[in-house]
Amino acid sequence: MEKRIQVQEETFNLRSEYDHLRSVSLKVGAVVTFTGTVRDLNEDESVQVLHLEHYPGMTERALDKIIDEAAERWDVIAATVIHRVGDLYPGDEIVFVGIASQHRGDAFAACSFVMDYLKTRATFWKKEKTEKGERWLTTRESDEAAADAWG
Amino acid sequence: MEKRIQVQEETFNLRSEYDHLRSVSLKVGAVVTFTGTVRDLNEDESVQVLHLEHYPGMTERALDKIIDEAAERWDVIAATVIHRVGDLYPGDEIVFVGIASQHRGDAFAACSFVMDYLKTRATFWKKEKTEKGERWLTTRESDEAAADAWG
Amino acid sequence: MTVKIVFFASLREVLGVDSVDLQISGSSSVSALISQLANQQSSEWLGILTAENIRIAVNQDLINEDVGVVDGDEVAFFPPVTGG
Amino acid sequence: MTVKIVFFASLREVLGVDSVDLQISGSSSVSALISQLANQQSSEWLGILTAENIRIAVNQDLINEDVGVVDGDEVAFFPPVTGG
Repeated sequence: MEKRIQVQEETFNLRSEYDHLRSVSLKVGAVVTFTGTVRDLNEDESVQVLHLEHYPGMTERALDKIIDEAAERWDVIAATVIHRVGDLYPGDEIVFVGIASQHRGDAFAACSFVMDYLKTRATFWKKEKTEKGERWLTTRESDEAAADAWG
Repeated sequence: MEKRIQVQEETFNLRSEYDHLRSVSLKVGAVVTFTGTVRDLNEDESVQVLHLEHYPGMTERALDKIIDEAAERWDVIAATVIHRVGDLYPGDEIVFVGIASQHRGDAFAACSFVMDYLKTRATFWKKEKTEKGERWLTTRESDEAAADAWG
Repeated sequence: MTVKIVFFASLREVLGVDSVDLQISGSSSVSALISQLANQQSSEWLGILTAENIRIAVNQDLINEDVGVVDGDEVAFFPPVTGG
Repeated sequence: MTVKIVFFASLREVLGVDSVDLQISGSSSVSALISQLANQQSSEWLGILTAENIRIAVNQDLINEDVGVVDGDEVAFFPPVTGG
């Protein structure tokens, strides 16, 4: 399996990430990508800035483990996870997950699994600045339920 | 909902399709894309050319209905389906499905639903040329089961 | 009155033709069209067009039972789809 | 012998510090480190670091129970994660 893990301040280039996933093997029949972006509203408050902090080293290890676990469950030919840190603004991309597999079922399942586990197991923290001030976000119950649902 | 449906011989540009999906609204928080490519092997035979035929008019109508059905089930802000026809070669892209939603669960579900329905309800036919000759492909039972599973 | 009949994929190759313009008198039905085609083209067409796996669409909508057709309609016959 | 203690996100802001180098004598445990930190910094730290929602990692592996720490180890305290 081909793995690529990046935690970075810069944005990413979906096209080159996709090209990489696709070019790993002629066995690739399906590529699923997920991109998360900063929405302008969270719980009805207008978001001005989202600050992303992480635990260097531990974050990359957690992402590596999550990809390995996905590859134990499904056919994964190549996997890429890129997560941005620093100050992000509405419309900015936060996270990219891309999976290349032989068949679409594996690619869809592995991609959504990696996102669900990333949300609850990778050491990132978000601080949101709205017109009402700053606040650290707390884990959503729906995210914990989504991760638990994989068993 | 923003819809884009294309049946074409030319390849597509993942980056511009993604940019379109993402730019439709600042409410977009999740974009999921699926890209299907021609594999070099099908049932252990080396694929040389894959010929894609369709029913002009009916195909686009079927894709339009499939997107509408996805939007009835999940939050879909924008949806794009591009399917290529003509002669394709191993490594070539065949199909692109992109969904933009507020949240990732909707985007993943809608994207995989559209693919499952497209496989069984859109009027495309594949003819495969291998070293052993030409043959029209038949519907896979696994594809029918995947579509039926959505209820 | 004319109905346009179109064939796709393996069915088109088996029949050796991609479309036929069929003259009908007044109203007709899909089942009557099939009989008329078989009379006009070849008796083998009857079995081929009524095979279990053949799908039929009238004016680009799939049909599950026999329906009426009128002047200007387009009737399509094709095998199960295999796109994606 | 030194153990590096690091804090992240809201916890770092509440404590007002991002890391502390703690001197330990011989072997210690995470629970002993917490007591030592509270003695050294402020008694409020005890409640803050043992709050139910605080996660602890030793050498970048999450721990679920008290474990031993030795010279050169890195112990991290942080709130639930919110990435993605």
